Amino acid sequence: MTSHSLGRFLDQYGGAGSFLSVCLLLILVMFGLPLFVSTFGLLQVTILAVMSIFALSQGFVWGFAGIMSFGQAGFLGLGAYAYAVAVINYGDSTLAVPISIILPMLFAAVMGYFMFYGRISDAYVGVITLTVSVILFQLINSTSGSQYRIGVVELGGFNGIPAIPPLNLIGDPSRPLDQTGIWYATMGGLLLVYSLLRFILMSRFGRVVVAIRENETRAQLIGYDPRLFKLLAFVIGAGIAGLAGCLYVNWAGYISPGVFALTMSAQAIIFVLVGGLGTLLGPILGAVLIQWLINTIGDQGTVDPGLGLGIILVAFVLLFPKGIVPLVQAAIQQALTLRKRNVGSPLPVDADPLQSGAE
Amino acid sequence: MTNPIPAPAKKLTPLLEARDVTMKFGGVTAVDHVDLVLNEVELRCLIGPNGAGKSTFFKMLTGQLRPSGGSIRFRGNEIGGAHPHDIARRGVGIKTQVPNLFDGLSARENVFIAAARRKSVARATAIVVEVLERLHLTDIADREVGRLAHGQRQWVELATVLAQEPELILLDEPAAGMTKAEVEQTAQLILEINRTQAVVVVEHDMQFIRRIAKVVTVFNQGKILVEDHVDRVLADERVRNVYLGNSISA
Amino acid sequence: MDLAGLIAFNVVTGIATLCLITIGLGVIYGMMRIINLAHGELMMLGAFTCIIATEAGINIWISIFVLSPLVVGIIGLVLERTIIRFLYGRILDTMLATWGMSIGLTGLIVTVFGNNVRTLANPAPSFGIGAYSTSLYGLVIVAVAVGALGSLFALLRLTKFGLILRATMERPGMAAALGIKPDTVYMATFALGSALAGMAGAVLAPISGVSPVMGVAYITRAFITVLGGGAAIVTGTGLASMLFGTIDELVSFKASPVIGSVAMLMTAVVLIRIFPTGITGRFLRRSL
Amino acid sequence: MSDHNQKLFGRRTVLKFSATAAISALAAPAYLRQALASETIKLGCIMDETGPLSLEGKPMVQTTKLAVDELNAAGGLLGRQIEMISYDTQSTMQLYTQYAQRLALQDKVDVVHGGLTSASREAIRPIFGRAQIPYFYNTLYEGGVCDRNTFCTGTTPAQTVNHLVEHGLKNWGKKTYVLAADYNFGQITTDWVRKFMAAGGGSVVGADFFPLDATNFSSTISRIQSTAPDFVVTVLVGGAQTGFYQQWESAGMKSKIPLASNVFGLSNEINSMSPSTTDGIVTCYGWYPGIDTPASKSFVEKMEKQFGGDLTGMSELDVTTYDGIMFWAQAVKKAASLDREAVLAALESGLSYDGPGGAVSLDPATHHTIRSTYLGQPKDRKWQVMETFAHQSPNDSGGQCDLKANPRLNKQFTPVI
Amino acid sequence: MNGENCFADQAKLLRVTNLRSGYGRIPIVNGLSFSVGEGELVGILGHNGMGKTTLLRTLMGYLPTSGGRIEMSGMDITQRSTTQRARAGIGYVPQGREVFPGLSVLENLRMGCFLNAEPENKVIDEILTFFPRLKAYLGRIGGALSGGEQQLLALARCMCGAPRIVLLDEPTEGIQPSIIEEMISTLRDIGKARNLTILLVEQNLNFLSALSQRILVLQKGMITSEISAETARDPALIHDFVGMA
Repeated sequence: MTSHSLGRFLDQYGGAGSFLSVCLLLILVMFGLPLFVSTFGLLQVTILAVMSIFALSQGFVWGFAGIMSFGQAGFLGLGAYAYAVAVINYGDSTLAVPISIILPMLFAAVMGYFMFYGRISDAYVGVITLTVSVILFQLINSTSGSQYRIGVVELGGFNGIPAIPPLNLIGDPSRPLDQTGIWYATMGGLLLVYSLLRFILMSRFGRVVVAIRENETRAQLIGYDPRLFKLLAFVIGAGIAGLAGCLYVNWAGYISPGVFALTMSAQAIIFVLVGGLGTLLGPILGAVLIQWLINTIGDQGTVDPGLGLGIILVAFVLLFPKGIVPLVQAAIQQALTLRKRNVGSPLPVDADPLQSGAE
Repeated sequence: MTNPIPAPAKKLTPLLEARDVTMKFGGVTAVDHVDLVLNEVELRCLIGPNGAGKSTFFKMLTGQLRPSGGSIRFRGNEIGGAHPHDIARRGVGIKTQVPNLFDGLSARENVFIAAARRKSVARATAIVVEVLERLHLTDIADREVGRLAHGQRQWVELATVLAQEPELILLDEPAAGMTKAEVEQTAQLILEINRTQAVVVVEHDMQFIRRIAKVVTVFNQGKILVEDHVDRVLADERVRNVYLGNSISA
Repeated sequence: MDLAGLIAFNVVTGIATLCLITIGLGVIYGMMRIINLAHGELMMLGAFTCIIATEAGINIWISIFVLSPLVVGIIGLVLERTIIRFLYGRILDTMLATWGMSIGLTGLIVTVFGNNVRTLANPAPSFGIGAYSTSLYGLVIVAVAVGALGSLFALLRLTKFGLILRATMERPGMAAALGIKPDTVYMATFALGSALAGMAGAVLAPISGVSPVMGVAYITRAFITVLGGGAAIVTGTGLASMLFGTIDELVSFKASPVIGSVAMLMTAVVLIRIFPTGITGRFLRRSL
Repeated sequence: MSDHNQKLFGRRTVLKFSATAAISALAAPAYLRQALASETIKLGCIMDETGPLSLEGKPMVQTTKLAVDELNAAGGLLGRQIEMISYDTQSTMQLYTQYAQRLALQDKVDVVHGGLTSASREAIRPIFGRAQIPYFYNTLYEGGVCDRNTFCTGTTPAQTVNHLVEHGLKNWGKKTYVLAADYNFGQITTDWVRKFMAAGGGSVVGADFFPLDATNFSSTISRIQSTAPDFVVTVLVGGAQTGFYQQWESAGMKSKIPLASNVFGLSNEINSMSPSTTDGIVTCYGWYPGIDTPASKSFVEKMEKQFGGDLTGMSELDVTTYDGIMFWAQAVKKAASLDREAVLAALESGLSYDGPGGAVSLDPATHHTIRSTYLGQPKDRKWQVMETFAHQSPNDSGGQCDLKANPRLNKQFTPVI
Repeated sequence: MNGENCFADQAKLLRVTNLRSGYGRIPIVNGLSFSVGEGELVGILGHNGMGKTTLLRTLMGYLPTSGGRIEMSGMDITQRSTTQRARAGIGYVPQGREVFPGLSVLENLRMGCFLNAEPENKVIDEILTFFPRLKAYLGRIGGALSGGEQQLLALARCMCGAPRIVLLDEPTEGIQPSIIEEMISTLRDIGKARNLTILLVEQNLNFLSALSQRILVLQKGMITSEISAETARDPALIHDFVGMA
């Protein structure tokens, strides 16, 4: 019985088949791409994978938990800086990775407690997250004096922190990963985050989170404390963003306060909006598509990428507020239904509420 | 499980005890110093014309509104002004006037969420099947609730309330928008529920009230006008007057 | 003592600056409950209008007080008709759409004019406070801020149009049943808010420099001031500007402008946490 | 039912495979470009051509073009033409590492000239070090970089700031106030000012640091007045921070406290602002457009001829960029090879030439230039040279940087106060 | 369409033909027809959830019509906006009063004058003669009034616009009896003075019968019968309607 309802549930969110095929695809790309692509090509697609993880963090927090976080880049930046500071101080990435995930989570826990337990409305949550990420940017940006150091690491303000060592094999700092290794690590991270979110969404916790997004009052009247669930979802999202930050540093080998900038947060939101709100595949797709678009426009040079991004954002809000993935899903659904009808099993008239309701 | 020591105190405390409860919105007093006591496994009906304060009173019982004054006790504990989820955890469930559901989720998922609050996933899944069966919702269980017809949504909301297994169930107009047959089913269901749980019903349909009620409380202009056995209440001249507006020509 | 005078002058100028950058946003948010994230870019467009006009030889005061509000008001009108009006009542969607407008407008201006900082000569002389001296332009800003708040108050309180605005803001459906077109009222409000933003951008251009990305610097400040102020546009903007402006200027003087700005933002976050409906949502509820 | 599911699955899989194909297609041009351009010598240029730093960056890219065109017109190097591969970092720090990696891994260039802010230099220097591509940083900066793979042709505080401070101490007084951009250039330069002031018996009474997008300087102007310094040194970078000079003038400070700067004028300020704002600000650089030597004149003529109206004010930055490319070309010729070790050895062989700024030589020990510097101030949109200091050594490391003796050294020396 | 029909149409101020509407896909008003003549006082009686408020909201243009036709003096207004309907002469006193809570009583009345070409002061002075209770409160803000006072204000505000027909939605809801009486006499007075046309939706039988000339019974979104005001006092009907014996 349980497996039956689980299957039903999976169907509702795109089906177990879709989960497995996405995983399979990610694995295929992960191991296949290095065979075909040069080191530099790999470097370019690594950032797409990093951005996909970042997009998943936004997609979970916004699309599933309904929290309008406009400052997700704040957690990305915290994770990035935490990794940089830790890995240089310890000379080993083994501890630096968990630190880069946990620090943003702790920060999000404090911030989330402040917001969700303070009865702050959805729109204000947007403004507060945005403001906090601006505060973080300004603070980090003004730490260029040599007095601002953690351990041996000078934070460097606007300069950022250069020459950050990459990940190494666990417990063995003498064996750092090369470009291909970082690609595997990043794709592994993406696969892990995707599966983890899938698992969370299937769990009771995840289902309640989605229910709260659907109707907070109802969830309260049933006895769930929306504040707690939102807080936890927000913290999980921050951890994922932190991981994305850690991998971002590994990709760039360098970190500057730019990661905290509003454009980063804006990008995450656009990824999710374009890909599809309330899906997991959507943010990944959106990240790859938009990041690729930004690179293309950026290289071409005559038009500022912002112009294109702005138009995309407005167009999707106005025309396709649900994003690409749900749009495609609906199209497939419709195609299937049409097929069904053509095959000759007409739906009973009163079975379709759309038909009976509309007169 | 037998308790060797009898618990007389439990008998003495009423399940729900509202004292002097008042709610003001600006210059408007929606609920005006109301006292209401409900015993364990009691069935109570609240009636009264539109705007008499019944729904507002319900909202205070569930924590959606913080009373401007007075006290509400559930099993002896003050719940006035507590968080809705806190009150729900203490065992109060409500079906609101307008169906209030997780519209994007299936009926099954809606009921599951309600059941899973206290139970393990496996147990909750079993409860879902039971409850859906009991309310004849199995056929539409996997449809998105937001796309169901009004009456069906009423039933789904009833199902979620049942799945919560609360000790006190508040039903705000459970029969509204239902067919005659459905109304009868609802009445039977309420009586059945009432064997184990206390129920408060707000309803306008007097046939329905007659069908289920024992004690009826009549609200008028935020106050309790009468509280008595259903037959006496419905025969009461004052009650008739508030419904017909006769007081004005008197 | 002279130094105290100079600092006081700076504080007052800071408050007035905050008022100016907030007021257009306040009108749009207060009246329509639209969180206009493109506000900073409307200011930027005002500043650009001003700089282009003055470079074309038009008198700077005419550019600031006539051309910039006019041009940006019309741009606001166009944006409202083509984008915003489809999103009324969907607060998060308007946030996203206006953010898109913000990114897009910046990109557009970068594409057309390049991402450079342009400067505008300061038209006002300096004056002395005892041994110290400062720019008289601060007084211009104070005068414009007071004038803008005053006129807005008069418009809302004393005119029929203001009455209609307030009524439509409270109950648009009922206003429609009395024969008013809420759609037109919203359109006018958005244009008014945009025009005020345009003027603010132009007024501040001589001291801030003009660049396509300048809007970002204003948007968070304007926001927290609006939200901190609460529902009452004039009183709220005034009070919140006083609080935040004073903190910003004093901490900036004591520590550094960055710390000042951070202190101000932190105060705002805490304030919004304590009074989610802002100062005037908690106190002075019936003010304008 | 299962039939439909299979159909659905099939279709989705197809969709996803096409996505993979798209990703690999995206990376494909990498091979193509590598295959095509093996004949040319590749010179990488990485610079802020747009954005708030473009006033400095764009002329430097133009100079690079001019220098490359000149070399190509003269037959190229080693009989091969030079291909300039240029990336615009749009005044955005993240783009530096991205494009540096592209230059190193994809384009596989033979040399890189570029980097504007010291922050950008520090971000990309390790990348070229790892990739073993000689790197030229041609911007004036805070000094002290000591790295075998890196050559710095711009002036340093030991060649300029010392003269500014001397000028201030002699003509204005013992107290100064520093306003600087908030990153390593501003911070370290401020420390140099502190050091030179102390050495001359003066002191720095206050120092404020500003983010690059800072536009409002009113609180600082008040603070400066409250500490009453004899002069102010500005180390303000980029378009936004130049707003300070106007606010300074409109606050009526221009006539009260004199200004000295080692960056003012690099963003075309003397043309974009009115002379009343700019006149009399004392600066110190390795070159001014008004310098009356044949090399200088012909450089200005060539630039004006090639870029005409597109040219927005020239400065030391252009001359040192030109120097950097000429030194590299000279070294390649001398080494008769593009091999990194051979080119580095040639660069360390004591090269010198007569550049627009006068005689310049490349110091083998520090990889910096020994050149003349000048004290100058704007008057009515023209630079007036006030004083000339010949043969200034890049002595910022106090003799500790000797890459000939110790080639494995890789650090930045900063002033010890 | 023959000439006779045309004439008949014009005699009726408001004509509703086979009207359908609802929320989303849930139909509430289900093919409903009636008409109101100039100067007529028509009541609509119906239980909760029978579609009374939905009907008025549809007539006022807040809800889209999914079928049928609404005409004002022969002009088809089915597709018109709320504003246009107000300009066509429909006045509306909604359920819950909807006074502007932050505006003073006087400002609320001034808003009511928007469609009235007469000078504001004159209009308000005249209306206030019918609502003496409001005179004392002119400076007070709407939100601070009691429910009954708000109801009077909403009525007065509507009258300021000199509508040709007034839609009244459950004016007695939650109102103390003294004010209900005051409303009846006020409405009668104004009705007499201005030949007012009223469409009144109510559950309060007494109020309904006191003001209406004829009463339409609304059940499940349809008009099921029409009765006279006198019949509304019939115990049998009361039994049927209220369900009490």
